[in-house]
Amino acid sequence: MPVTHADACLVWPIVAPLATALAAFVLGGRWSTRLGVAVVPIVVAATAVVTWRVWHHGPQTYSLGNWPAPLGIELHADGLSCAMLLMSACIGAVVSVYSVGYFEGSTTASRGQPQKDTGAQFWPLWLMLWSALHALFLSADIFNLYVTLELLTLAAIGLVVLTGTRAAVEAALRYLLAALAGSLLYLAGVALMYGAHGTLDIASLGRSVTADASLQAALLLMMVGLMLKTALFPLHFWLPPAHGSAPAPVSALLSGLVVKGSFYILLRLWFDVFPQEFTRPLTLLPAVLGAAAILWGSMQALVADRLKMLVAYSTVAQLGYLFLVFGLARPGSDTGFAAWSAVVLFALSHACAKGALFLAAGTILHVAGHDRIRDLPAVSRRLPTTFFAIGVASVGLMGLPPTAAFVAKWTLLRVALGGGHIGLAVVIVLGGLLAAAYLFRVLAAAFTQPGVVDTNVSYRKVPRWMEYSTLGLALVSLLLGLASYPVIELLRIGSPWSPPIVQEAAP
Amino acid sequence: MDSSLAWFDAILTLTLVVVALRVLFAQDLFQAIVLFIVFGLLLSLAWCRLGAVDVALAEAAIGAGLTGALFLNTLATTRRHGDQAPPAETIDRKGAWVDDKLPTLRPRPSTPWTGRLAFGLVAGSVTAWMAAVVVPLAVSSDAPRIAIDEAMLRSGVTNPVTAVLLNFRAYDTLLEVAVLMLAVLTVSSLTAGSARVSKALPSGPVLTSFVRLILPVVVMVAVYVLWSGTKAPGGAFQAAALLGAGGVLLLVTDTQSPSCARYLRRVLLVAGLAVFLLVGLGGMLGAGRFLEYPPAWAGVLITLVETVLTVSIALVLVMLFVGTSPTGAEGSARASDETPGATPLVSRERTS
Amino acid sequence: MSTNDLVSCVSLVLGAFFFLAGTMGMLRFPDVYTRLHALTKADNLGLGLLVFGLALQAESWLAVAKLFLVWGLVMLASTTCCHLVAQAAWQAGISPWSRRDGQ
Amino acid sequence: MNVLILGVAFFLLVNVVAGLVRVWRGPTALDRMLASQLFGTTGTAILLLLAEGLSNPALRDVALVFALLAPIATVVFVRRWPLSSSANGGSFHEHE
Amino acid sequence: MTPTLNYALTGVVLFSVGLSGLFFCAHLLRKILSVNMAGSGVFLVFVALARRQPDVPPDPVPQALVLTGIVVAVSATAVALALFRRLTHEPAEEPHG
Repeated sequence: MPVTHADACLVWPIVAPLATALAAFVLGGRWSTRLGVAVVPIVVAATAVVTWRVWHHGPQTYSLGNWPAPLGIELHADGLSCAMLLMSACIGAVVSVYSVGYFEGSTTASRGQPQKDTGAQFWPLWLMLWSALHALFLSADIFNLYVTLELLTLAAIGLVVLTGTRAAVEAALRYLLAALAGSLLYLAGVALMYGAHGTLDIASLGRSVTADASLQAALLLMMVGLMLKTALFPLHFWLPPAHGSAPAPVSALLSGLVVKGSFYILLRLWFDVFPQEFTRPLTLLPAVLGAAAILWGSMQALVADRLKMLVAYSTVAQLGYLFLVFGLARPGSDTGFAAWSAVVLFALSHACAKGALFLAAGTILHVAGHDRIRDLPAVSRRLPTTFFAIGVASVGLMGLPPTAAFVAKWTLLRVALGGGHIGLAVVIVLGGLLAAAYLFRVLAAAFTQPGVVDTNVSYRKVPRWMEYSTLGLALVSLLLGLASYPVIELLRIGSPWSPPIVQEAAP
Repeated sequence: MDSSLAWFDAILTLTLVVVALRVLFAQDLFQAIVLFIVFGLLLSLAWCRLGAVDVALAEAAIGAGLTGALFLNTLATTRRHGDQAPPAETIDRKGAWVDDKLPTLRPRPSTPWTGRLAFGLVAGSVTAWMAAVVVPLAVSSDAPRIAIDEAMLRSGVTNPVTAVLLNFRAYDTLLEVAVLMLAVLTVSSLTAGSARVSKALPSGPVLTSFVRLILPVVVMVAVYVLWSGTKAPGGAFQAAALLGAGGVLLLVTDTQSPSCARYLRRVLLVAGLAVFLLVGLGGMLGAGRFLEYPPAWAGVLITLVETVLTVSIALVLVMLFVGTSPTGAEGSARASDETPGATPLVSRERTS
Repeated sequence: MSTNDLVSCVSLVLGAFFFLAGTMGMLRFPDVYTRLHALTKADNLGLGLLVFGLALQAESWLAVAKLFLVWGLVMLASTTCCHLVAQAAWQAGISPWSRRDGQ
Repeated sequence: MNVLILGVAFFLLVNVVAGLVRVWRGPTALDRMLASQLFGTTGTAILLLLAEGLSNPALRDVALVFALLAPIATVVFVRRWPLSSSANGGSFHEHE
Repeated sequence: MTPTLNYALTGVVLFSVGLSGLFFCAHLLRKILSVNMAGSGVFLVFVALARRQPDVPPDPVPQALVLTGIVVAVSATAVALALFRRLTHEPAEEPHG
């Protein structure tokens, strides 16, 4: 087989951050920041190259070690992976820029011990998380996906405990145990699938699976495990404390990207591997839980008293929308593709908007030392850019007309009504209203004159790029709406609804 | 012969289950942990019976040896608060979630019967459901598997498990080493704990000379396990686990342990992953793919990667042990300076 | 059955007997100091006899060397551990059992 | 011959399971530790027997690792456990 | 009962017991122990199914996967224990420290 170097581009989004993480760990100190920033353009470029190739040449497959699929592990990029990679690159780049300011001189003294340079610890962990995400989005092997899931979890845990507070440690332990339970359930599914079909490759599994009892059990185990890792209601108990107590850039990463990792696996397995006769009877379960998550998460966000907790509960709610896909997208039908691509579009839009909101909350916390919602008016005068970013991100999150979230929700509503799911349609609308309600609690602060100007509180100065990067991400969430057509076209490449020419391209 | 083996299997598996239940329900945690160590040893026997000797080696070294030491160490630190050591229940309360949203039972020394009933129902129904699926799989004569025989000839090694780990699925192994790295990063960032002087038994001449005698053997056996890994059960992880266990032995005795500079230690920690990555990228440059070895070089390259991995992973395992240790006499100096770029307090004051 | 096999059989059975004795001692002896005896004495002797019995059956000199290495290591380890346990027990103030205070 | 070897292996397994009762009953932490030590030794013996009985010489390496690592738990325990601990269960003293 | 069936069933039992223990046991250390046991259960199922045909040497792929799994498990356990240690140490610092 002639070796083409062009498809090697799939390796770089994984290897570049991983290698940099190692260098950042060894050199430490200021070098870790420099290296962390330096690798951002490389990763973005690598992602762009992958997307470009997929756009022009269809899905790409790369056999690692030149051992083709059933024996070795393959990387696989199609439209869905590219969309996820682009999301990860975009948010990762912004968070990297933001973190330079956020961790600058942020040495936390812990109980008389030598001060720890949180920034120097942040970069290796974050770069490994980035690498793990890309490895996850590109993997075509169900066991390798397990390893990437664990890599993702451990990196996330390391990032959550960076602050070292008791709340963070407790949240991290809760998160770790929930995540471990989730990956074990997933791994049990992998064991059953390997035992029954003797292969781990997603494509060969998709071809060889037959509807039998072991596959049904594997589906249930994997589904529950991945739902736990994606924090679907009622398995969301670990998410708000972890996302609420982590440092702001970390919360943005967790809410925007990390939970999407396990969702991505579920999405892929559901539509690429499991036959319809299994998934069909189960469609309502994730969809109904998703609907419940929308309502429950929104209610909790309405009563939260801290901004970060509000945003974290909003994540619980918004993740609910993602699970509507299993109820609405039928393989084979054209509305199926509409619903499927709408949900992915919604995930992208949510990642940007939620990321921006968490970064903004982090800036507020950094400046004012608190993020109590009722005391926000006093802060809003000092941070006009940040509050503007909150406004823009809120528009993106509520799903007002020009945004991608609007396009996505509108499509979902249409499909739901067309399929006769009146209940789901009502929840979609209601969720939007509730989101508006809890986000207005925050926005109100920006338009309210502070009653009492608190002179006792000393406000810290904030580096400009922290504010600008937040605003940039918020604007991306807004502009994604204009780009939704090309994104949907990208998603069509290699999707279960794409014309079957693609299969011949990769024999 | 077959009947005595069948009985052997039956007793072994029954004991495994009973010990597992006892780990969860034994009143005191120390007993649970000793039983967990026993569980690891039993499991290692089970791997041997299943013909998975590579796994048995790893389980014996990691599962029973190191994990047990980690747990014992952790439990010891929770009782380290002088003479007013908290009884088990207080640890329960402290250890349980504070804002309790998990379906936990009330912290009591022993689980009440309702809890046991609920536990039994859940465990029983999950078992029944999964057994209904696994039994047909286990008795079916048709066992699909990935064909490796032909590829083995080009793999550079003759032990199929090593071939899968370091050649066919080397990418998994690469990421797995990254997982270990992450664990070290996280654990060492958590280690800035209190320095409490250990009131444990001092290590007398017997222990010291035992360690001195056994360490060379540990190193020798590790080298043997590493070297034989290409053609017989064994390999980098098993060797590293042995070396790591040796390091732990050295750490817990008062013997002079060879200390190395912080920088060197960091380099050694990442060396395994770095060399692995470099070899992978080298495969790419040589007109091939990432992690591809030219067949003529495969054996040499795999041995190289395995050797460096052994050193790195051994160090990682020792660091993980340090991370769960009380930062007492030997811990503080090693652990607190482990955070990359940590600035000593003194030099900060001087600059400001 | 050759003499070799016969000796080997006797040795294995004797070894097993010592293990049984060790376990009985472990279960029946009254305190930690006496249980130490049960463990080390019987265990090492038991393992020694087993190793001897197996060495007669082994296929190569390397295997025999490995067998005896294992035996040596186990002896070394259990001697040390018993010493440590006894020392810890003594320092913790556990007084040895004597016939008077037993029953 | 193999019948005898495997029979002895089975006998030792039963033996060691009986020995587990000491881990159960304690009463002191040292007793439990001692019982797990017995477990390590007997496990080594079982592995040596299985290596011969199943003609799988690689199992001797596992036995070697068992023999090397069995003392780790005890050493860590006596070196890390506070001597004066009055907590129950893991105590050196019998408590009732 | 073949060894495969015997050990695979044991794996299933250990998996269920470990998973239930994770949810029902109150103490964190026991939760961590439970996760380890559930993991061992899955590994047992994996490897037991690898040797279904008695006359053929067992499938090496699941063995390699389980080895990877064991290393991942020990990493996760070490992190969990470090978190646990931090958690149990924290309150004692305030009154005495």
